Amino acid sequence: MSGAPSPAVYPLLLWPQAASQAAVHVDWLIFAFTAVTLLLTVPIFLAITYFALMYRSGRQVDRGHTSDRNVKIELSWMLIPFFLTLAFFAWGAQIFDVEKHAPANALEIQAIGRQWMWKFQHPGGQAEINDLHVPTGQPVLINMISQDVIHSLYLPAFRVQMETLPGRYTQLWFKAERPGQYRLYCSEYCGTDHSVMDGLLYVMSPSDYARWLSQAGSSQSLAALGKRLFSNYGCSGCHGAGATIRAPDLAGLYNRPVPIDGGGSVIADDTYIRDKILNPDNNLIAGYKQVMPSFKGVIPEDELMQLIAYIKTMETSS
Amino acid sequence: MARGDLRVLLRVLRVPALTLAALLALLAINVALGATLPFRNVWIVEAGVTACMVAIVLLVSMDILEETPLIRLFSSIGFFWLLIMFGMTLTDYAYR
Amino acid sequence: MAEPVGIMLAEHFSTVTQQRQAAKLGLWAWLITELLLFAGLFLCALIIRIQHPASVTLAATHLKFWIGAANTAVLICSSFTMSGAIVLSRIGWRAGMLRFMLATAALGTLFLLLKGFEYYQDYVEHMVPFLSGPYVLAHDQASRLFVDVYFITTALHGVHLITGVSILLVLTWQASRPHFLTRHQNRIEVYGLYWHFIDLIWMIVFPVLYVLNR
Amino acid sequence: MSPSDAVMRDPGTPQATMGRPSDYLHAQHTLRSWFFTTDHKRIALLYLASITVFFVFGAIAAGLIRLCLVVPNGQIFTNDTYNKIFTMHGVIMVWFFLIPSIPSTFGNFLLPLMIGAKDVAFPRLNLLSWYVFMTGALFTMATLVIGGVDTGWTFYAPFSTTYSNTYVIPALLGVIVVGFSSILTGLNFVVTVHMMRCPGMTWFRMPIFIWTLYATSLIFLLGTPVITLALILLVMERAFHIGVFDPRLGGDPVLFEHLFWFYSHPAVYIMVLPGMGVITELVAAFAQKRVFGYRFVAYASIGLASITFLVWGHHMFVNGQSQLASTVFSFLSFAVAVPSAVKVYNWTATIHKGNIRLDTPMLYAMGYIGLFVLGGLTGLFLATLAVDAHLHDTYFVVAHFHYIMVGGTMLAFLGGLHYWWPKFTGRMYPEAFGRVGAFLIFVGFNVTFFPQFILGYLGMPRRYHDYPPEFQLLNILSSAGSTILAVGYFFPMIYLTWSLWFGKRAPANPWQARGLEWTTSSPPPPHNFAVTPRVDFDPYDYAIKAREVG
Repeated sequence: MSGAPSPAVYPLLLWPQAASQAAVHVDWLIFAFTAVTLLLTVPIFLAITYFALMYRSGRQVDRGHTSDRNVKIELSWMLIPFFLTLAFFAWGAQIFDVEKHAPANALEIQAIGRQWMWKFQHPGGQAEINDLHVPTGQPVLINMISQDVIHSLYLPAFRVQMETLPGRYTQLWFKAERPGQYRLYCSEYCGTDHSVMDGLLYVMSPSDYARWLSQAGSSQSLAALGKRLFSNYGCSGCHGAGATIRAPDLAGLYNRPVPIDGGGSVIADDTYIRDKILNPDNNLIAGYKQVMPSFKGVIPEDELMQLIAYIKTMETSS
Repeated sequence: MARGDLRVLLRVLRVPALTLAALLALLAINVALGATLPFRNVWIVEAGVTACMVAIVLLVSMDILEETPLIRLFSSIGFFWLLIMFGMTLTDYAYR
Repeated sequence: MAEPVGIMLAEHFSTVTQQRQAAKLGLWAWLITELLLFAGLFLCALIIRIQHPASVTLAATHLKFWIGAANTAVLICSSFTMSGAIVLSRIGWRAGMLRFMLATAALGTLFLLLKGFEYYQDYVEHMVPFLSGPYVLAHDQASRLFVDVYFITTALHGVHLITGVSILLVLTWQASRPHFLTRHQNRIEVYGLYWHFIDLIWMIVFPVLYVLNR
Repeated sequence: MSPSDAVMRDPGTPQATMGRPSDYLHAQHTLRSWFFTTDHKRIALLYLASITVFFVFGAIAAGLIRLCLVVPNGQIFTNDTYNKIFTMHGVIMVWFFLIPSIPSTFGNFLLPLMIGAKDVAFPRLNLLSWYVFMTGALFTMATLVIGGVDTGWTFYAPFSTTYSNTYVIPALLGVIVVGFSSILTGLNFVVTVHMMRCPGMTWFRMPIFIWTLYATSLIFLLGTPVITLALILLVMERAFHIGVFDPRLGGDPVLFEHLFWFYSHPAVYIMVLPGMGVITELVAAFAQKRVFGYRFVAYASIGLASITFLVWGHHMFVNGQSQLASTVFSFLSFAVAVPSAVKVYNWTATIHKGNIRLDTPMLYAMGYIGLFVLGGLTGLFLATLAVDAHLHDTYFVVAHFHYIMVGGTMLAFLGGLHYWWPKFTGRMYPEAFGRVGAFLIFVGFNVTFFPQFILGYLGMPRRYHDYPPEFQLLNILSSAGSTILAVGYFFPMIYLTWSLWFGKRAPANPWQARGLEWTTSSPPPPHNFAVTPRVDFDPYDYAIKAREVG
C-alpha cells in the first residue's frame, strides 16, 4: 500500500462507502436486483429441500397425478423471470448512458497509467502521483491514457471504473458529493506491481480543493505548459501565426471534422490530435502536402496531454 | 486412348470443366476491376463476384447440391457463424 | 479399364453408407474449423481497414497483384484436376485418376513456388517490416499492421497447402496399389473436399488482401 | 419381444455370463493395450487420470493463493511469484481441467454407451486427441512449473506480447495444441451423435446428457479455431514482431479481447453444459422420474450453445468498446437467463413427487442446483451495464465464475463420477464417506467463495496480492473455507482409489436407473453390448416404477 494515511479502516466492512449520489443510485439498483434474485431463487431452494425430504424414498406419500410436461407452466417460468430481469437491463443501461456522457462544464483532469503508477495532472498544471484530489459539487472528467499495457482506473466510491488503453484516450466522469478519503485502484491486471498500483482519492470541499491546488504548487496551467512546448518542439514554426510553411491551421480544430485524403473525414478529438503528432503520415489530410516529422518517442504522454490542452484553447482564441 | 474412353472422359468432366470456365471468368472480372478501379465503391461488385466464386465451389465442386440436408446444414453453419462474428464485432468498431 | 469401387466396412460401423456419411460429415466439421480459423484473420484485416483506410490502401498497392492473380488461377485449375480425379475414381478409372491427382499436386507445388517467388520479391522491395532491414513504408506505421496480416494469412494458407500436397502425394502412392478403389474410394472424395476448401479460402484471401480498394 | 428387447426392459436381468475377464478393463493387461487403445472407455480413463493430476496441480496453486491472502501485505511470496501462481491456477484449471473434464471423460465413456454404439465414429482420432492433449498440456505444465508465466489465463495484449518477461510463448503453444484436441473430440462427438445411434434411438429418445454433449461439441468446433488464431497472433507478435495488436503501430489491443472472448465466453458453456447434462441424469435417476419438460430441456441446451456466441462483449464494458456494442451485448446476455431458467425450474419440477434417494450423487446434484442458480444470477448482475462498471475485475467476478465452474462443473463432475463409478470400474464406492465428502465440499465451497461476493462489492480488485487492511477479515474467512474445501476434495480421491481394489462389486444397474448404459454389464464388455440394442421407449422411462412405489 502507498504510505499515505489510509481511509477509515473498519475491522469488517460490509457496505462500501459512497462518495456521490450516482453511487447511491447504483447501490439501489444492486439492492433491488438482489431482492428480485432472492425472490426468484429462495422458492427454488425451499422447494428442492422440501421435495427432497417430503418425497424421500420409502415415505408413504401421494406420488400420483404428475405429468412430465406442461407447456404453459414452462413458458411462464421461462419468460416471467426474463422480463423481470429485463427491467434491470434497462435501469443499468440508463445509468451507464449517464456515466458515458460527461456534462460540458466538467473539470478535466488528465491521467496517465503506467507500470506501476498513476499520474494525474490538474488543469492548473498541478501534478500528483497515485493520489487524486477532487472538489465536491462539480463534475470531474478524467481523460486518461496508458503508456504501456492496459490499466484500469477504478474508483469504488463512485462505483465506476474505466480502462486506460495504450494509444487511445478513454474517459470517466463523476460528481463527488461527500468529502472524505477513499481508495483508488488499478483493476486491470498489469504485471508485477499491479496490486500496489493504488492510491487515495481525496474528495474535498471546493475551498479546500482551491487551497490544495495553491499548495500543490504550479506556476502555469496545463494549456500554458502546452503553449511553451508548442514553441519548444518547433510546432509554432509551421502551425503558428505568420509561418511560411503551409501547414493546417490549428485554431478551432478541436472536435471539428477534418477531410481525409481519398475521401471521408475524421473528428479531431484528443486521440486524433495525439495520433497526428506521433504519426503524421497516417490518414493524410486532404489538400496539404505532408512534410511534418514524426514526434514518436520524442514527446512523452504527459507533454502530449499539455500540447492537446493548448490546442483546445486555440479554439477559443480564434 | 480408346475412343470409348475419350467419350467417357468428356462426359464425366463436363461439369468440372464448366466450373473451371466459370471460375476463371469470374476471376478475370475481379482482376480487371482490381487493376483498373473503374468507379468508387467498386469493392461492392468485387465482393459480390467473390461470393459467386465461393458459392460455385461449395455448390458444384464440393457437391453440396447433391448432398443430404445434414451436410448442407454443416456446410452453411460456418458461414452463418462468420456473420455473427463480423456483425457483433462491427457493433463495436463501426460505432466507436 | 473400370475397377469395382467401394469401401471396406470398419468394425464399429454397421453399414457402408453410415461409414461413408460419417467420414464426409467429419470432414465438413473440420472444414468449419478451418473457415473460422481464417475468419479471424479476415476480421483483423477488416478492422485494420476501418481504422487505417489510407494506410491499408498504401500497403495493398505494394502487394504483388499479378502474382496473386496468377496464383488464384493456378488454384482454380487445381480444383478442376481434383474434381477430375474424383469423378474418375467414381467410375473406377484408376490410371486417369492417378494422373489427375499428380497434376493437382503439381499445380499446388506451382502455387507454392509462385508464393515463394512473391515473398522473395517482397524481400527485395523491402516490404518485410518485421525483418531487421529497411521497410519501404516505414513512414506509415499503420501500414505495417496490414502487411503483417498479409504475411500471416498467406503463410497460414501456405502451411495448409504444404500439408495438402503432402497428404495428396501419400494418397496417390496408396491409390497406385491394386484394390485401392475397391476398399478406400471415399478417401479420394473426402480428400477432395479438403482440397477444394483450401482453394475456396484462397478465393477469399485474394480479394481481401490484394483486390479490394487497392 | 425380441431377446435384446427383454434385456433392455428389465435391467435387473443378469447378463449373459461370459465370465470375467470379459470386460474392457480385463480384456487385455499390457501397458501397450492402454496407451494404444482405441476403445473409447479406456481413452476416457486415460483422460480421467490425466485431468486428475492437472487438477491437483491447479488446486495446489489455489491453496497457495489463499494462503498468501491471509495477510493483506502479501509477505509470503513476491509479487511476481504470486502473479505466476494465479496464472498457473487459471491456465491449468481452465484449459487442462475444466474444458476437457466432463466431455473428455464422461463424454468419451458414455456417449457410445448411451446411444447404443460400439464406439465413437473415429476411434483412432479419439486416441490421437488424447495424445495431442497430453503433448500440449505437459508442455505448458512444464513451462508453468519450471519458469512460470505471469500473464493471467487471459493473455491480454500488449502485456503478453511485449511487457511480460516470462515464458509466454511456450505456454501459449501448449494451449494452442490443446485446442486441437478439443476440436478433434468435438468433431468425433458430433459425427458420433449424428451417425452412430442404434436402431430406434431417435433424437428425442436421447438422454439429455447427449444433447448437452452435442451442444458442447458444436461450441468446440465453432469457437476453438478462433482462439487458436488469436493465440497464434500473440505468438507471432511476441516472437517475430509480426503483429496486429501492437498499439505502437496503431494496432488495437481490444481486438485481441474480441477474438479471445469470442471463444472464451462460449468456453464457459463448454464447462457448464455437460455439467447440466450430468445433473439431469442424476436428478432423473435419484427421483426415479421422467425429466419434466424433456423437449424444452433438450432445446435449451442447443439454445444456450447458440446464444453464448452472441454475448462475449459483456467482458468488455469498461475497456473502450462502443456504447452501442455494450448495450447490445448486455441485452443479449439477459437472454441467456431464458434457457438457464428452463433447466433449473425443470429440475425442480422433476424432483416434485419423485421417489427420492439422497445418495451421494443426488447430494452433489442438489448442491449443484443451488450454486448454479446463485452463480447464474450474479452473472446477470455483471451483465448489467452500470453494475459491471463497478464490479468488473473485482472479487465479485471471481466469486461469480467460481460459483459457475466449481459450484457448477466441479460438483457435476464429482456427482457424475460417483454415479457412473460402478459402470467405469465395476466397484461401488463407500456411501457414508461419499456423503461426508459431498457435505464438506458444499460447505467449504460456500465459506470460500461467498465472502468474495462481498469483497468484490466493497471494491477489492482481483489478482491483488497486496490488499487494503479493511478486507482482511473476509479474506481470512475465505481462506479458512478453502481448507475445508481441500479436505472435502481429499475424501473422494482417497475412497475412490480405495474402492478400486476393496470396493464392493457393482451390479449392472446399482441405481435402478434407465438408459442404455445400465443395460450392459459393469464394467461393460469391449464392444459395449452383447447384442446391438434396439430402442422402442422414451428416455427416463421411470413412470411404471414410480407408480408401483407410490
